[in-house]
Amino acid sequence: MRISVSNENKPILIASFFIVVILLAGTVYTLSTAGTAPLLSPKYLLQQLQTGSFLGICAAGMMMVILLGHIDLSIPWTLTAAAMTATAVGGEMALPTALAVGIAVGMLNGFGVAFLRIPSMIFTLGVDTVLRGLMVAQTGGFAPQDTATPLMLFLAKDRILGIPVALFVWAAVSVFVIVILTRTGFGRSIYATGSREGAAYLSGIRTRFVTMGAFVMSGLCASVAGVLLAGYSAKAYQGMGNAFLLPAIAAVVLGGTHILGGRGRYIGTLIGAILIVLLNSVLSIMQMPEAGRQIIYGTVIIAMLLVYGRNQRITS
Amino acid sequence: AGPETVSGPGVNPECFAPWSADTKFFQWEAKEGPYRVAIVNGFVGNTWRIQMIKTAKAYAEDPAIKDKISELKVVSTGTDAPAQLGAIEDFINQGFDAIVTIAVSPDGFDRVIRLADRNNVVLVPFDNVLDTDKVMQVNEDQLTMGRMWAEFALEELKAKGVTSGKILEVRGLPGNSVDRDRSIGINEVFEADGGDWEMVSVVGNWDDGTTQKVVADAIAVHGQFDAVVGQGGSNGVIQALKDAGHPWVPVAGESENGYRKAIAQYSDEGLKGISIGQSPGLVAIAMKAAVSALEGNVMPQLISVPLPVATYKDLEDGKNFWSDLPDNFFTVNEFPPCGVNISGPAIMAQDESDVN
Amino acid sequence: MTDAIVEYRGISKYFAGIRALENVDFACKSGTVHAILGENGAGKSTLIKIMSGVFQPDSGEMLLGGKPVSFATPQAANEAGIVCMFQELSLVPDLSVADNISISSPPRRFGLIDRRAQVRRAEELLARVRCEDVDPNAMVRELSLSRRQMVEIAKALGKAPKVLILDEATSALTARDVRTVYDLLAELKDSGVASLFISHRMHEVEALCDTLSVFRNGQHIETFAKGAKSEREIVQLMIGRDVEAQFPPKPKPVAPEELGDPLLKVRGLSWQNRLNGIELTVHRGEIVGLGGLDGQGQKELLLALFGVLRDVEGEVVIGGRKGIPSSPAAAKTAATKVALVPEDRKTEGLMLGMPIADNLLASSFQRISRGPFIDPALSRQAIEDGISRLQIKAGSASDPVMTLSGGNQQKVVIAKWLMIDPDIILLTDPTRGIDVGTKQEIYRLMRDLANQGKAILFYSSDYAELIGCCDRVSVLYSGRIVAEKQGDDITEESLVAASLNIDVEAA
Amino acid sequence: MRQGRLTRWFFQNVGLASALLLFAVLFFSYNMMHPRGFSAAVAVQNANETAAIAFLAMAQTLPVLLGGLDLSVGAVMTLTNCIASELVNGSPAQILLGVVATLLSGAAFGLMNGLIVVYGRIQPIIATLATGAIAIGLALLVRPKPGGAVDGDLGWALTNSVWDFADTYGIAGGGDAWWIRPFADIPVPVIIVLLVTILVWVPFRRSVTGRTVYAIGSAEGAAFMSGLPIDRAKIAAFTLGGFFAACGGLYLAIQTSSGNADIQQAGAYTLNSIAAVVLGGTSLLGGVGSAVGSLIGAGILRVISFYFRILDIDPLLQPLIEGVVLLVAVSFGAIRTLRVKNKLDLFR
Ligand SMILES: Nc1ncnc2c1ncn2[C@@H]1O[C@H](COP(=O)(O)OP(=O)(O)OP(=O)(O)O)[C@@H](O)[C@H]1O
Ligand SMILES: Nc1ncnc2c1ncn2[C@@H]1O[C@H](COP(=O)(O)OP(=O)(O)OP(=O)(O)O)[C@@H](O)[C@H]1O
Ligand SMILES: [Mg+2]
Ligand SMILES: [Mg+2]
Repeated sequence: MRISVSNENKPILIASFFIVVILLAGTVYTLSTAGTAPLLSPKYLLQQLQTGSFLGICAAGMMMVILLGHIDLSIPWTLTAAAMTATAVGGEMALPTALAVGIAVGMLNGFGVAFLRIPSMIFTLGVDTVLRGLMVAQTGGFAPQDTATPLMLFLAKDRILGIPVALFVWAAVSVFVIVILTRTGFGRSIYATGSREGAAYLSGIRTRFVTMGAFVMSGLCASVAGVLLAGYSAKAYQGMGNAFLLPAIAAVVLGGTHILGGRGRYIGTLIGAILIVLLNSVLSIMQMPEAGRQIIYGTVIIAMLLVYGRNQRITS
Repeated sequence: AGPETVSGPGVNPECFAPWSADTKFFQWEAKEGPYRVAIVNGFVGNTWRIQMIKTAKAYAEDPAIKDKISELKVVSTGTDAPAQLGAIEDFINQGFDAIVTIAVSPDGFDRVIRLADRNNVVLVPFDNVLDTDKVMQVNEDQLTMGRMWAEFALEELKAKGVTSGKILEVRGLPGNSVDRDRSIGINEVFEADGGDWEMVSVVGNWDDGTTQKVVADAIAVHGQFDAVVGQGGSNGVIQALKDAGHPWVPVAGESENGYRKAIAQYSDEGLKGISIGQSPGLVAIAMKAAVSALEGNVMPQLISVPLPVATYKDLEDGKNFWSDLPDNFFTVNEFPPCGVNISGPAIMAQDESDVN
Repeated sequence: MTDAIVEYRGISKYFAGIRALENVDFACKSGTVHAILGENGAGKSTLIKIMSGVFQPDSGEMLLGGKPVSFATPQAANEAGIVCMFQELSLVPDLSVADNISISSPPRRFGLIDRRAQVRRAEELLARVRCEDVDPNAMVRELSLSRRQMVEIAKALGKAPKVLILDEATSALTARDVRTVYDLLAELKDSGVASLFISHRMHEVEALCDTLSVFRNGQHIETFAKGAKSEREIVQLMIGRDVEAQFPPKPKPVAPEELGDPLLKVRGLSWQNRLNGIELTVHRGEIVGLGGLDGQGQKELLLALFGVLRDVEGEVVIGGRKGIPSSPAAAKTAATKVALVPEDRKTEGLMLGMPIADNLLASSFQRISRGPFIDPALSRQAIEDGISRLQIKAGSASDPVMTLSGGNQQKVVIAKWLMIDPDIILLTDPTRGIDVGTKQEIYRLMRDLANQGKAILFYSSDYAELIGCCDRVSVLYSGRIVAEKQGDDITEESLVAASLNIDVEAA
Repeated sequence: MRQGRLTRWFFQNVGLASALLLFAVLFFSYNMMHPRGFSAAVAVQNANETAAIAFLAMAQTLPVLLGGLDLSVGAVMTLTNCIASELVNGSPAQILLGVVATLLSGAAFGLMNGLIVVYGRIQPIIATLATGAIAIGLALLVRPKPGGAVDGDLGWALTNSVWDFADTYGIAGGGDAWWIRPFADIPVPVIIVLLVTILVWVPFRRSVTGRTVYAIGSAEGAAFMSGLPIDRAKIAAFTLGGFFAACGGLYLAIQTSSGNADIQQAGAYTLNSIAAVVLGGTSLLGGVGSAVGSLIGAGILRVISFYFRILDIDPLLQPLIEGVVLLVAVSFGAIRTLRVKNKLDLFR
């Protein structure tokens, strides 16, 4: 088997192509029902990207973890906890508080996975449950403030030169992730550790700290998404992160990142996130019932992965 | 031996109003109090449920009922039918006298109903009720709620002289009977109306974030709506309208504090809103009904709790909404005819800084 | 060739355009032990993988007993009597020895696997390979590599092969086990089995085989009877050039007082019950060998010095500083840098799916970074240096390292560590599965590094290597150093005697 | 070198042994504290609550042994639950047919998973993430809203003790025959789960296909080279997983006499099945563990939540405590990690 550059780019090209297909299909639908083509308007597209940025940022963090061959199931309540504590603290300190929550959760996850070596699938699930419990207990104790601060509102809702600020945040996160993954020893170590941890460790890579670092990145991304989402909804609320977990995983995988780690490019994740957002939006516009939506969702994932090319069969 | 079916009227009809004229009446053998009451909640992790649990605990301390309840136990089982059925059965085994529950599914309780009847335990589903007439249940009338929303919207539109146009309906969780009933009510009224209404429906799962996103998408695609009838996630409806720069139109929605705040603030600009909601305070009425049944009173099988309606005309800060309290909590909680008087702030603002 | 049991006619095999075998005609007869020789990447493994159903040829045909056959899976080949012990072992670590030995066709009762019969069968077969010490109920994971190879042989025997293929399957075996294998192969030969034997150890080939075939660059060069050519001629055929001395000349032994302070000093090193008070010193410029039977603590000693083992007791002084590095990361960044070439390159040495370039750089991100960022120019330069210094034969540095042949993979591991310019180099059997030509390069490299002032600690399971390369050899026996040989004292007899913990002088 | 059989079993099954111990301790003390502990009623209740998750844990075990994960088990349970709610009623023959059809549909869905994984060569975790969505979609089509009618007698008979079973169908003297007395108090779901284990799991584990599943999880390359039937084993594992999930769905339908295409419940069951497998001592890396362990893991998961009903714990703190207990329980696995003396052993 030879993995050539074109092979790495294949998922990216196919996913981009599919985005166009989705937009066209949606447009055919609106043309036939209402005689308009709003899906191709910059307004609609920018709005999709704006709301897509929450998912996109979650997916960026998730990708770091998946590259290690792990998974972070704690994203929903990390996001929620970051947003809820931030709004409860309020004022100037809201944003740093959110980020601190994300980092703390990431460190806890990283500790469990890297140092205690508990499978991430189960440890992060436990952490997610604990965070939910904490948020329930917090709301149960008193009524914490839940109004988004002006800064959150600005980041999520305002526009600069007609472009939503949220997009700039997403772009910044993206550049940050790309630089980390391609241009730093930490990033290369993530790939190495995800590819084969034992060999990476014996190469003198501090795999435990690399793992920890990736989980911290994931927590951090979730908290940024939480800040934005709270700004967008103008408040934080229980369960606000629930809708992000599976789509984030799907975005990463549709972007061509190998679910077992070691391979994948960030651009793919970016495109994967856009694909998922548009797919959801178009299905919603078509007033597709839930049953059809789920079936289409599943079929699209399988079909695209089949088109990307099947994995190498293991013979040795 | 379960309850006997008797003829009405029941006790305290202002509070325990029978659902309709042909609602059956039940009577249990009277038991000596005080009683052990268990609440088996399903999912926990949204404000409504948290508020419900707090209301239950607060109500159990209410002087009117404190002496009648010797033990109150609350568990949440998640959206897991076997776990919920198991918890109910466990409480029956433990010898609790009454079990109040929000069913995770409208069906599947045959076994525990049978066990409850055998052991003389009063089982009271509320909020998400069962598709059965074998147990006493407490709920608000979802169909009527849907109708009232639609009627209000039509009335406001007529007042503006609008007789045709696009209406956005925001639905709740697919497959849920509450969602189904509310939607039927809404659509019935619009169909019956003479005007030419185009209904666009999106699914918001009763979740603010999801609602906000689907409403925003709908606006981006359809341009403008003449009214929005949302089942829940009303904060999200408001945010989406605001963000899109959509002119304020009549809106029907739930009873979140944030939504009422918005109506109060923008009604002059055209946000003619109605707020009717499922109240977390239902739990108190269910508890009261359970105790009353245990005392041997005649009870309607299906108890209808009056809909707590508020429109832009009768919103009053500090009375039916609180501008200084968080958006998320549900405003209506008191039911004076039942002697249930636990106001929203009383349970949601236990922290001093929030109480003025 | 009518009496050939297996015959190839014009077989070719390509991997994504790369030639592995081209138009190969080849045959082997029953009742022979047939050696297949060739440098790394010559196509030996590909040849036998086609025979045993792992790969399908792109063109050509294969005959078994005169009839054309093609095997879709190893299972099909097994059923036809072709049994292969692969270079990468085919034991399942989480199953017991007995399970593994009868893995694909276990004894059954009522249609279900009969565990008791399976254990009995395993005991019989293990006895045949003189491994009575292996518990059939033990997990394969618990066994050392050499034991695993013996279990693999037992497993192969159990399939009653007509053609038995051993692809470097004896590379980790110790002298005693090799002798067992010799006897077994002789036995099989008498009963008419054809054995194909791939090894890079010339003396094994000499001792065992009666026919030899040489491959080069995917082509069958020549087949001849043993004794028809000298070893030198054979090597010439294999690598296409003449190899003079296999080992570079050793420098004159230096008197101990002239050596100065040792770079590595180990006193009373103990760990679990695998290491029991190791005493050892290595100076700059020295190559010190670790000998002894397999599994006497040699690998553990190297791992301990590299910071991989926990709770190690005893005193270690590295470059004047006391203490064992706490981890490989610490070992490579200390003032006196330590590098380790691990035992199993596929799981411990390499990230197989990643590009050659990334593997080469895995230990030296600091060196190619400016500030926090990797400098592309520096990294390109480093990769080129690494590839050219060890003459790694690779299409492109962005190819996954698993597309390289075993020898070239091993070179990548060594090159990776040379990039950090280590002071102490710990080598665990670095020439396992490596062809004579490359071996010679590695020996020369070791000597050059020593001459540059590095200290090298070198474990090998091959006596010839220890004798040819090392300035001193310490022989381990059950976690202790039982003998230290120097200069002319390093002979096969003295090493073997020490390995078995027999005192030759006293005897 | 050779150890006693028991010692060897213990060391090779530390995970299972400690799970067993943990479960025994938790279950015993729960019964001690329960006002009606150690009674048939409590046992029946506990067994009913555990049956579905126990089946799902078994369903999850097979893909996990392969070294993968099946994220569709909860959805398949939901789908088969909905199918059963349509089919399991009517005459005894119709009921039987309905039961068979339900189990077959689950197995068929598992088969599809297996085919996608084997021939599509997509990683199981991601393939089943997708097929799980499809299963839920189908479930919603079968049963757009909760409901259905499963035979009532069957429901009562299978969710009670053996005595009630015999009583319902008037066999063995209505439960009073001498030979049924010793078993009269055993909950029927326990018997069903054990029967499925003994009739399906044990033979599978003792077959070459079953062994191949372990071998694949441990070292797929080695398994292939050893001539084991890789594809067949993978397909069999997923099919069997689908079958066990269908057992869960069927039991759920019988227990609730209805079907419900509940997405949240499906997701919760999938995640809980993974937790149960881990608690039962099966390695997520594959190759080590057993379905029996997963049954115990499911038991542990359930018994933890039983405690909230007998202890007085603030209801709003319960989710937190539940999460912390889960975290602590899985962290027991870390003890092994801390004992490892050769750090390379950590990387498996
Ligand atoms: N997987 C790994 N990746 C990176 N570094 C590691 C890894 N394992 C161990 N280390 C390093 O090795 C050092 C010691 O390892 P470890 O904690 O496993 O040994 P210990 O003896 O249990 O701990 P300590 O030496 O702190 O008592 C740690 O400080 C850590 O930096
Ligand atoms: N799976 C594969 N994918 C791509 N190329 C391969 C694969 N297997 C082998 N090759 C290539 O085929 C050629 C022959 O490899 P083969 O493994 O047969 O060599 P070999 O003679 O066994 O070498 P060694 O002595 O190192 O084991 C090499 O160039 C190798 O890179
Ligand atoms: Mg080879
Ligand atoms: Mg240490």
